[in-house]
Amino acid sequence: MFKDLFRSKPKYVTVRPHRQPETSEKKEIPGGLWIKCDKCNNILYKKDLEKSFSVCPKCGFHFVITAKKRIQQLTDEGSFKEMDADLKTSDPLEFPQYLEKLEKYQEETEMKDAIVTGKATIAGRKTVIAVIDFNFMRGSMNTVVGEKIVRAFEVAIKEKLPVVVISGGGGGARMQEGVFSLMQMARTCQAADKHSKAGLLYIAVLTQATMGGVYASFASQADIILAEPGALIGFAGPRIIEQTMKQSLPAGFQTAEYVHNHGHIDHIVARPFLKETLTHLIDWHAR
Amino acid sequence: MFKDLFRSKPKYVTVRPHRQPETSEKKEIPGGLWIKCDKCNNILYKKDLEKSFSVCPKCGFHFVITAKKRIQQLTDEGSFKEMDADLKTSDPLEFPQYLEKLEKYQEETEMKDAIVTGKATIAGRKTVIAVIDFNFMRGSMNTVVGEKIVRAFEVAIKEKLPVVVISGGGGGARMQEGVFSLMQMARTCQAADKHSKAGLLYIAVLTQATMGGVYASFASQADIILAEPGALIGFAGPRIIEQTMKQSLPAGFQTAEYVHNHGHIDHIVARPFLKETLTHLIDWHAR
Amino acid sequence: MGNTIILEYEKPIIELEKRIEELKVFARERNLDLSDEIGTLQIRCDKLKREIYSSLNSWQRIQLVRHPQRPTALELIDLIFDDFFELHGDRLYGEDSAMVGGIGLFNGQPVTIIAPQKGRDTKENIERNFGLPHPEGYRKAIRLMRQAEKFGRPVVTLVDVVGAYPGIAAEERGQGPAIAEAITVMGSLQVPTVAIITGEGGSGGALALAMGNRVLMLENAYYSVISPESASIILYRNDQYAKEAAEALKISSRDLLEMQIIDEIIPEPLGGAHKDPKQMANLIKEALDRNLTILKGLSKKELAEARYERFKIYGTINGTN
Amino acid sequence: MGNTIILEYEKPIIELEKRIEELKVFARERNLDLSDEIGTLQIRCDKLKREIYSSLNSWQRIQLVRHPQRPTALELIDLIFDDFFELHGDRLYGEDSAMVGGIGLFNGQPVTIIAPQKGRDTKENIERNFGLPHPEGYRKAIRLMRQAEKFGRPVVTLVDVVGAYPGIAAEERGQGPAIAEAITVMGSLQVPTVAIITGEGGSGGALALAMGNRVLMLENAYYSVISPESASIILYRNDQYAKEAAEALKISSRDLLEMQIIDEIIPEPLGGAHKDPKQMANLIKEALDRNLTILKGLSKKELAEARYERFKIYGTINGTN
Ligand SMILES: [Zn+2]
Ligand SMILES: [Zn+2]
Repeated sequence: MFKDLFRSKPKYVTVRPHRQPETSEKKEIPGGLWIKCDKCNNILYKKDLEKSFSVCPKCGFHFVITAKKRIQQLTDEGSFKEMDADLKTSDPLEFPQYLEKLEKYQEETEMKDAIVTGKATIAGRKTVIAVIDFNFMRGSMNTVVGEKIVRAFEVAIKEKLPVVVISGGGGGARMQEGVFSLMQMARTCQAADKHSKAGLLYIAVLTQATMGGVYASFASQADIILAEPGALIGFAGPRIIEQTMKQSLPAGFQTAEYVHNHGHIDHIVARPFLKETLTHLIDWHAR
Repeated sequence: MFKDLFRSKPKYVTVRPHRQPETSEKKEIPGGLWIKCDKCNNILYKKDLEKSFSVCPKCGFHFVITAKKRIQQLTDEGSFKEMDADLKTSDPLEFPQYLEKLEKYQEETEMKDAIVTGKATIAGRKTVIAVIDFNFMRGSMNTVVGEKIVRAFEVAIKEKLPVVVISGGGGGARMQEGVFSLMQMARTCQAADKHSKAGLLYIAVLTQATMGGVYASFASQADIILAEPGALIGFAGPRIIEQTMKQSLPAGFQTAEYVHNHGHIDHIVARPFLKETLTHLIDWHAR
Repeated sequence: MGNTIILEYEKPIIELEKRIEELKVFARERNLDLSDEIGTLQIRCDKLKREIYSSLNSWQRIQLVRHPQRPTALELIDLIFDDFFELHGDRLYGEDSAMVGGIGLFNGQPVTIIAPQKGRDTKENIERNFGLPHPEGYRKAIRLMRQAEKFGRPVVTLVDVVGAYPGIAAEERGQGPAIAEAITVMGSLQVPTVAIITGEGGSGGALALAMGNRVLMLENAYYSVISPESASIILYRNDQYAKEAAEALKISSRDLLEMQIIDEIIPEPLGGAHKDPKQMANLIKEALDRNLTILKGLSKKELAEARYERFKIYGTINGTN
Repeated sequence: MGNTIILEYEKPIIELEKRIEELKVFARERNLDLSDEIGTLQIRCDKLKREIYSSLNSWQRIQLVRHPQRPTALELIDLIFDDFFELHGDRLYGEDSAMVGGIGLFNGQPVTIIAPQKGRDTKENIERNFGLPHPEGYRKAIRLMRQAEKFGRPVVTLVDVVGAYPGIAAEERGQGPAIAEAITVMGSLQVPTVAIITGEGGSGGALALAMGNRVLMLENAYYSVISPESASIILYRNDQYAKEAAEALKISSRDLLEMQIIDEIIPEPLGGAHKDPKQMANLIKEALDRNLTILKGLSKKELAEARYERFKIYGTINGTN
């Protein structure tokens, strides 16, 4: 039974905060077969890590994973159909060096921007899914991310489908698209609201890290908000707060557990249980 | 201009908390022409007090006033038409000594129970008004109070009128009608909600004291919540809290000013400005 | 029954059971056949149980529902519902573990479940604030009610709460307005609502979750505007007359059914829910199923209107107007 | 202008004005007729003013809107609206005086007014938390927006805010979700909404109040996803390049009008709003009246839909799809 899943608390739940997420490549050990855990510093065999959903078997640390891998983990095999894959920003401010930077990331990640959206089935149920990829400019929100989120909600409204968003961006709104990035907070909130008023289900999964303009818009407006253990979640970055407050931050500040204890997250779900959780929730909301 | 009223802060606003309100008779000086202020202990000439809206000219303390006097102060002369004046409780629990107690209060106050409701005009605008009278069993809520509040809202819905409630009860729900008093919390909330969903205006004026079942139902559900300076407002009584917490209460705890600072009151309005305030608010919501 | 805590009125039963046990040991040791005598005593004992447990007065029933082994909300949820996913937080200020809520399956149908939650032992009770919710608890409940309404799910509440927490911070964060808002929201939901008072139905803190289209009550539960102890203090200046106050306030399920405050009494296993939680859950399931079925035919608007009319009857002022 | 605080770029003007003043004194003392010369200088000075004030770069305009004498929200409200009754509190946790709101009359019509409020001096600034709202401020705004919707009142916001307060307690009480909720609620209101960015339009904390059917902006105001100082730190590792960042981010009213982020620029009196607050208020009144009139013909649904479409345009990804 589903509820039994949560009865024996998985050890992942006790994960401690982890302040400075890095892209996963940084920690690779030369040779490519091994990787060092960000948190416990144990050397892990990469194939083992893959099998454990990229969760450290020693300490439960949730590694940042790509959008592609996330979709593999959550959707039924072969069911995912990507939408709007070719959308690229028009660099609306003609911001210095921005296009060069984008090209570098596009090459590295083989993505056009920081988000993948599409339709898929989760345990047989049709769902629209949007996954932000931290590896592309720290998953920051620009016109492409905003537009693809809006389109995802609009498709879901049209076809009466639930939406699952996996939000993990470091920097919130992307500076290089300036006020256009800001406007995506407006648009994504409005689209999520329209979807909600159509009586449809929206589940947000907050992963490492969900900050700034992403958290202060669509990511916190879901019917049900799940979070991965240890994920960093908040509006203002910890450094800004430390500077403003001129005092040190409480232990575990802005971790999923901390934010949960302050009433903003429905349930913390370790990655191995995420698909089953989504399955049940989507199932219970199917009409 | 109306806004100028509030520009030069009236001195009444600085009134300090006053914990144990008593019925006004208690403080009368033999002879009947003089009265002692509950707060500053000054001896006041009763006719002067009357002229100053029963607000102490020395310290701004707001004396408890009867429903009748309140209606005089707030409504256009001669416009008040009482509703349901004859409603009496059926003593649903046949509670020991209750009827005797009621009779004593009925004699003393010349009221059937702790509330007066009716239709009146305020600066020419038709309004439904309900006033709880502290002098009748500390303005506690029983079936009569509940029923008359519900009928007031229902009349207002039918005739598309605003509702003004002046709530001042000491004890919340009346023990002697047991669970029937509790049910009045349910009914008054539902009636206020129905009125609200009809797009109509409801203003509550919280006076000395608004506690327990009155505060935890219709009194806190208004579109606009005004309060008189120094009024005691809360859910649990200060003594219960002190017993539970086993620590002393902060200065000014549960005064209108304190509750205002914690976000639960729109505006504190001294009694001499109350009619003008209601006039403007009703006027601005007239259609 | 080894570790069971014994209530005062149960002592004659326990005494008799002890005697029977002694007699059995005696018969075994002496190799005597006393089965007839033991059988008669057993019958006598069962009769005594039925007599005592069925004639409990209001005050004794209060002792019973305050029994530390009475099943808590989460234990009942586990037994009543096929599945349950807890949803936390009010999305405003905090997570109040004295109020639990979530989505569960009842006979295959998703429902929203909301319930104040007491602890089992001291540690748990401290965690759960002795089952006394803060405004956050009520605001969590409001959030989940609105969510249920959005998705057309029935709301089922299990109510066992002494009252809302009386404290400085609770006042500051609006305990009164939070309760009023919960009453208002549950009072006008356009989905079926069934409230089950499972233990203590303490005043506004209980009413906030008891705005059911149907209000059910376990046999031994009580529902009152004031605790009998507080009533005793007001009436007699001390808390020694709680028993009398309990009677005068008419807070027992039988009184409340007669006065139409509740719609139905759910019987408890002999001696109370804690004697057989599984049987208790089955009895609740049966009643819940029947009552949800009653509400199935109503439209959204009818559900809200029916609830308005349901509570409207308590305004009848007999003998006048 | 006695106590007026002088900004760097104003120094040539002040210098020239001082010379003219000296010349006047000289003429008077010596009893000379220098009126021609003084007149010419005066014309020269006016020309200089126009030149300087009209060619301010983005960074200079930021200095201007941060001028301590720039009229605050409450001062503007007092000048723009015929009447104003302040409504306090979020009805949840607190009263945030860094966010003011209430009902006012505009040309005889009731409107709901919401605005972050800075202080005038140190004492006021401490009271107003330097105009940086906590979640309570945004939740007060949400409450008043919903109230306005209930009564069919237009919502007018005056936006001058560096941003939402970044602090531990603000995070704990959900600064992010509060802003998101305000964006969502204002973004879907079924009443006319007009947002006027009057000074600093700082990121999400400003956007939360800028979901207007019409978004207007004072000539010297800015509106940006990030402060130029912070952008400078990110781009150049120190805050010395704020001027360059301000240009790159295109945050001036002229840039934003060109990019269709705003609908209209409201001109300021020569030298900025603080030089003549009354004139400033009249210019705002004229624009507000015109824009409210534009929205008058729309139905409730059309207002919400028009707002959705208004913001939808920022998704245009030129050159692809
Ligand atoms: Zn590890
Ligand atoms: Zn006095």
